[in-house]
Amino acid sequence: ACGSGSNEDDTTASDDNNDNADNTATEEDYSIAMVTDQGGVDDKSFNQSAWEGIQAWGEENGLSQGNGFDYAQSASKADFMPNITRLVRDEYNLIFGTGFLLKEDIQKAAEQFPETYFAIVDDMVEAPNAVSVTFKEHEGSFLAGVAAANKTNTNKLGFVGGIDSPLIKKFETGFIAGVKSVNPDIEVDVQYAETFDDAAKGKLIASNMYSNDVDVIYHASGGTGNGVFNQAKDIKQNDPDREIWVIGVDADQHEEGKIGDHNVTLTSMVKRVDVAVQDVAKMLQAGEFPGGEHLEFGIEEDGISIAETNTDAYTEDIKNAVNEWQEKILSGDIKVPQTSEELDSFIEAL
Amino acid sequence: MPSNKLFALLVPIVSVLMGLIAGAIIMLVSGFSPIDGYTALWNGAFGDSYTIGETIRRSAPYILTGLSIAFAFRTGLFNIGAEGQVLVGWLAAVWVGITIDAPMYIHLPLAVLAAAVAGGLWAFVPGILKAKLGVHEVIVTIMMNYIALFTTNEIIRKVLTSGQTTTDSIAPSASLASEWMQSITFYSRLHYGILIALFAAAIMWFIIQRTTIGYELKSVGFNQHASRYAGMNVSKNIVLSMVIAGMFAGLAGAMEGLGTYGNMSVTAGFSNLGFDGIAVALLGANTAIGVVFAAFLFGALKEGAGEMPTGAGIPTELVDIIIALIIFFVASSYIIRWVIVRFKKEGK
Amino acid sequence: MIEILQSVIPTALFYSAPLILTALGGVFSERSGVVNIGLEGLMVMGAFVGIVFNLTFSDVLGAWTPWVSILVAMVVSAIFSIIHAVASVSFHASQVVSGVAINMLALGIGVYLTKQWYGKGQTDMVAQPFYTTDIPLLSKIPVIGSIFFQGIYITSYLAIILAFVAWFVLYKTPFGLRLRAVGEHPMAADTNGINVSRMRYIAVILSGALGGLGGSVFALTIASNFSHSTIVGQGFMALAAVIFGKWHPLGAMGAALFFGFAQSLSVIGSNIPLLQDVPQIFLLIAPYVLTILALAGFIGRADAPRANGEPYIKGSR
Amino acid sequence: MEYVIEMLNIRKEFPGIVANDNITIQLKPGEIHALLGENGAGKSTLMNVLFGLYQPEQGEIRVKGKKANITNPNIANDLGIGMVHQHFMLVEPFTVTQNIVLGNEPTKKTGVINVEKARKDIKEISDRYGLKVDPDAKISDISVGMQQRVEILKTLYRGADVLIFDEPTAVLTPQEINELMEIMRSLIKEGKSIILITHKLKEIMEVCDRCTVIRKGKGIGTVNVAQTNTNELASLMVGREVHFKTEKQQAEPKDTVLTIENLVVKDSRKVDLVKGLNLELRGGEIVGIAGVDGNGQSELIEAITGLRQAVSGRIKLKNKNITNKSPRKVTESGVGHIPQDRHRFGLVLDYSIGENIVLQTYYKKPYSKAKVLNYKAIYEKAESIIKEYDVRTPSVYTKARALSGGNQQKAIIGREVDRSPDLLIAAQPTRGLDVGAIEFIHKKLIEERDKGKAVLLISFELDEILNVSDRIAVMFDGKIVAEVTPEETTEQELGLLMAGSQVKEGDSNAIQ
Ligand SMILES: Nc1ncnc2c1ncn2[C@@H]1O[C@H](COP(=O)(O)OP(=O)(O)OP(=O)(O)O)[C@@H](O)[C@H]1O
Ligand SMILES: Nc1ncnc2c1ncn2[C@@H]1O[C@H](COP(=O)(O)OP(=O)(O)OP(=O)(O)O)[C@@H](O)[C@H]1O
Ligand SMILES: [Mg+2]
Ligand SMILES: [Mg+2]
Repeated sequence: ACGSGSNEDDTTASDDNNDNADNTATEEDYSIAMVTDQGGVDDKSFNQSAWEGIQAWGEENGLSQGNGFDYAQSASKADFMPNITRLVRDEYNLIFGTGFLLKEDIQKAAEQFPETYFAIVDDMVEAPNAVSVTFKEHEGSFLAGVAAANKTNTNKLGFVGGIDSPLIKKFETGFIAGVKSVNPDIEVDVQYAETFDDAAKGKLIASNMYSNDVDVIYHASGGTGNGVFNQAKDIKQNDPDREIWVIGVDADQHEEGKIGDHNVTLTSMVKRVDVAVQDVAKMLQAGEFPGGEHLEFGIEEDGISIAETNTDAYTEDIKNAVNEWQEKILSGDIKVPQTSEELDSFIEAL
Repeated sequence: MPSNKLFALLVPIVSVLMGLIAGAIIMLVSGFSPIDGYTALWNGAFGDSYTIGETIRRSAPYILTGLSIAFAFRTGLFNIGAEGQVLVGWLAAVWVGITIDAPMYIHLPLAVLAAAVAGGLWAFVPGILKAKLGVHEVIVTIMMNYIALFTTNEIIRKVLTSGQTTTDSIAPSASLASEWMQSITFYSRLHYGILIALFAAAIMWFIIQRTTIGYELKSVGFNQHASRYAGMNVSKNIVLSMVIAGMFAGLAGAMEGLGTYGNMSVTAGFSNLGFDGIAVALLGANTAIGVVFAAFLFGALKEGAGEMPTGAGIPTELVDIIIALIIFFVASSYIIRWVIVRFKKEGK
Repeated sequence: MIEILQSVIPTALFYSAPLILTALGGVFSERSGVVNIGLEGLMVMGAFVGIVFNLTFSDVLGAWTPWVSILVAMVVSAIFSIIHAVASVSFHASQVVSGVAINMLALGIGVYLTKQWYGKGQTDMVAQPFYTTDIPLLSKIPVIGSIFFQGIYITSYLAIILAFVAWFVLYKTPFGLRLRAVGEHPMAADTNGINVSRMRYIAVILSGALGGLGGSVFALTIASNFSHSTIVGQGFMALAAVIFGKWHPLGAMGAALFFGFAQSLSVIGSNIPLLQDVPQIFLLIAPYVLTILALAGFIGRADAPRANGEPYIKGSR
Repeated sequence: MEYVIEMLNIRKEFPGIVANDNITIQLKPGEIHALLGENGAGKSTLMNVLFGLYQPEQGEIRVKGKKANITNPNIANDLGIGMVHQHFMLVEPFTVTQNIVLGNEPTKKTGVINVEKARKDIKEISDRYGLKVDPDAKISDISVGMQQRVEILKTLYRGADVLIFDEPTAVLTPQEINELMEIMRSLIKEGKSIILITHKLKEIMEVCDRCTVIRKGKGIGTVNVAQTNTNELASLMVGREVHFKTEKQQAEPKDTVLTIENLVVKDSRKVDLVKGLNLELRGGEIVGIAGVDGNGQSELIEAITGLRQAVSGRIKLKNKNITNKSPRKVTESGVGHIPQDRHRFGLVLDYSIGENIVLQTYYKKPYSKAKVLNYKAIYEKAESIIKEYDVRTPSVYTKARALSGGNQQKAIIGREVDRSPDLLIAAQPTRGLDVGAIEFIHKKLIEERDKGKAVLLISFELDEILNVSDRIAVMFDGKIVAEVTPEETTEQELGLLMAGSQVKEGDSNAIQ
């Protein structure tokens, strides 16, 4: 109950409900739960988004937290499995693991508990009772690249990655591909912080990039990105006329970019985990759980989108350009690269 | 004055009770029910065979990192580097577990050994710098932690996989996992590592209390001048102490790599096994037996904490607060002794 | 070269400032004979209070918010550090144990209260953080101006100034002499009529205040919000700076600046032609390796204050 | 008659022991009053009570006739009581000036310590009482004697007119002791009163007016020094007859045990302190090294025992070269060492007495086998040693820290002698001990000699050197400058030799 402020006074009530949930769950009533990674359900990122999806689904079905849906928060890697198991024993029908960090544990759990359905977000597992949900981040990143390439005045862009990993590589390659598709002469400075929660490192990197004339930075680095926003805002504060931007990730990071009357968040590459979660839940309800399958959510599936909140910065021109390229992706005209090798051949082909 | 043994037993018990009482007060103040909270905590740690299994599993690496820090402490050294030693131990164990093909009776011991050796080597650096150049081990071990974090990540990505974030699973012949243990604990991840941890505690006790090695190590910890006067090699003992401490921490890595997870992933931050080990060692008064008990206490509290948000709506951090308070009370045993003595006097 | 300095020095300064402040706290505490590995926890407390206060009062205080925030963070952390003082000075607790407990307690309280008050594990971003400024006049000086006086946080200067203040206090005033005496030979101080416990209390509380200042400056210049991962290891780096700097305020400042430089260089490395082909991993670990090398190479042995870590129990020897 | 200080019927208990049991001591103005008692008799405790470090359970303290409640050293300072502690209370990394003003610093308006004024004040006092100090030197760099002068200055700086000296001479060289006596006399002349604790009866006879004797925590009485003698004082204190001159037979030197040739050793500041020293020592004789502190004695011992590297030269033990061998090798070749600093080198204070008894032999049978310790054997050995050497300790399991200095010393001597080394190096073996304990230790050294062992005795006490040695080597400026026999020399002559004056023709004949 701690996750949502409104619930904090009626703990005892929700506790009672918890007991009821165990007793009254019948075969028609489905119950769904999720296990977060270290980020927690309020990480303004995919954990939060997944939780919002589950909540929305629950409301639709007249359920309440602890009675039909719930989440378990993990403080560390060591917590994943106990959390999953607890939810299994609380007889939840479908358990989401959010984040690639949970891959191994969901895999194991799926083998151990064949009666329960599982879903992993952001990675892949193989089990008949588990579905893998991933996103086409490269496609979204491509569009972010298009937006950045249209925005830049210096023809220098930056990418700040969290940990160098196949997942974050998808962001990087998609972004670069998008940029180069618009203008092959634009340079992209790529740096990995090797951590998702070191704002100082993010700020150091951003400071370095901005002082090297980079004017738009796309970050895919969780809390490290706080430092990027900070640096951008600081520059903006000192020099309101300077054109300087950040592109957010996972959720719409418009809030983070606010500085006085300005906002440095050009746009954000939004991952609609909530959409994906609800889709999977509905499939389960319909008796069509896609066990063993791999669901990829891209632009087409409404799993990926580009935020258009900052109407001042995100101009009509940019919007049109992005839409144009989006069409090309949807129509299959271009295939956005996901790895360094694919990116190399993509650029070569330009 | 009551006997010291009685105190040694009473103080931690009183401290734990006081910590729990303080926790209850915090729960009351923030509008939670302590009874629900502690019921959830208890259920989360000992509610059924599964949680018991997980509690024990969680305690195993705590025992080892606790031993690591306690061992160094006995020689007058502060090993803040257990964190890094765990990581390299974990990596080495998994590396051997993946790459070597051998029957279990060779493979498993080899993988476990690799972890110990890697941890020992990692601790050798601060040890030798301290012994030969007098460089403070606290700084070097802190730096070595970061180096370990970044290098293990890089090795996982570049050497053990091609750009992936998780290694392959270790061969079954190198695994500590036990189907039998899992089956009696409703598929908890309880593995044979706990036996290694307990064995390590016995070893530490034996080395420190019963051998000439321990005699030298403690002597150097107490008084380097007298130790040199007595013909002991002070440098050698400092290095040896760090290396043994590192080996314990390396073994904690093996618990994770060969037991709990069976692989290793790139991580964004520390596992905290090493930092929590400091608390475990100190709670256990730097003795082997004490460390075992403290590790179980720690394991139970941490494991049980997971149940508190779902079971009673209480944030898990409350358990951190309780643990911290318990540590305070143990540390301030002077005042507890004083109170107990007072109490006894009044009673008479 | 100047360009490199221009980008390295301001960044090194903002990176170092929280470390300098916290390390100064460590110097005070350890100079009085109280080991303080609770610096991390004191920073957590400072960051937490600084952010919460900023979020709550930014509407009322406007541009003054960050300054009042760090002040309040200082005060609260100073009060919080009394726990460490009580345990390790009055109750004769092992100072290391007590420090470890401080670390766990601060994080526990910070995140617990965040969840209680905000209903989630992290706060929003503050609306009134610190911003960099150019120093009037000084920033116009050719070369030097652009390196040292442009785009710098006032808090960075504050940190450097405080380091000199700390040096002055410790080495020039009766208070400092007494404080150091207490850390070297408490019994001698006692026979000279100095109240050992009181000095140690003051020193620990000062470390709380400075640690809180460091944490809140970190939060309000770098992180902008509070969560369990806002302060991860900075306190330990500050502790390293205390030892690296040989328990001297200016030494600790130097060490913290060294860390800042090394970090900044490791980020900028990829732009320096000479280092461009070095694999990133080497740049990543370079700050830590460099520290070890510096220690082993020319900093060498450092002696802690002699009574550091030992509770003073009157009438024992 | 008015007393400056009266301590009446003082009782002070420690857990399990009554340290002061109804003791009374009265100090007249302008007198030097000795406080005498065995190790552990309760002298320091009594004075710590007066100085406000301990609170008595019972009794009354009067200062200049007025009842005083001295609850901390500040109050004692305010009442004009100053104390020079047995273990110096100096902050080593601080300068002399800093140590003296600590707690009473003169400041400028800015709040900064006024170093100039402090220096001037100190100079004034030191000139007045003839206490020569270097105000800017660090404590760690100055001699013990100067450290003591700093301690005295500290009390004078605070305006003390009653000074307590707790065993000030235990660590001083004879020259320094003479200087101290002078200082005390001049203090009295300036109207101060002094309580002096010392185990050296000669000193009492020399400077004191009256002497209060305590035994096992109880007051025995106060005597006028002029009407007593050392024998009477000793028996009052110990409760039996004490022999000052240790009985011994003529030495019968046997084969050479130790040969030192052209030895050169540097100290930790890389300065040559031993400069080409030659020395020979035979079995069955005690050779005393006389010399002023700082002439290379410590470095010589450390070089022999392997604790310090020799730059050049050779050290041979029974024809075996032990130059620059590790301490372990040296020990195993048959060298025993009673170190000068028992807390730093002699003992691991946090180990039990038993564990300390096997400090050099723990790895040998029967104390351990295959690296496993045999505690039964260890503690059996310890039991036998504490019995034989009369080490007073609750048990062999007691930590060494809890023992009194004298008993710690006896344990070390027991350990070293029991190993039966061919060469026994005894550095200041009786420092700080009472006459009873000294007598015992001297007897043990002579017993060793009579067993045919070689004993090298280093001491700043000429009494001890003259009393125990068979042969005396005078060390000056890193060399042995003369060798004499105790029968043929006097304290005066030794004193001159130690100060570096030329060797006379007649004396060189005495060299064997
Ligand atoms: N702090 C203490 N705690 C417990 N017992 C103590 C303490 N200080 C002294 N004692 C006890 O009091 C007795 C008297 O000690 P005290 O220091 O007064 O002896 P002393 O006469 O000064 O001896 P010495 O000549 O060796 O200096 C000792 O035997 C010791 O057992
Ligand atoms: N913490 C303690 N516990 C028990 N006894 C103590 C303690 N501290 C001091 N003592 C006792 O106090 C007595 C005297 O202490 P003091 O400092 O005067 O040493 P000492 O006997 O004079 O030795 P030294 O020759 O080293 O000066 C000793 O007999 C010792 O047993
Ligand atoms: Mg004494
Ligand atoms: Mg004594």
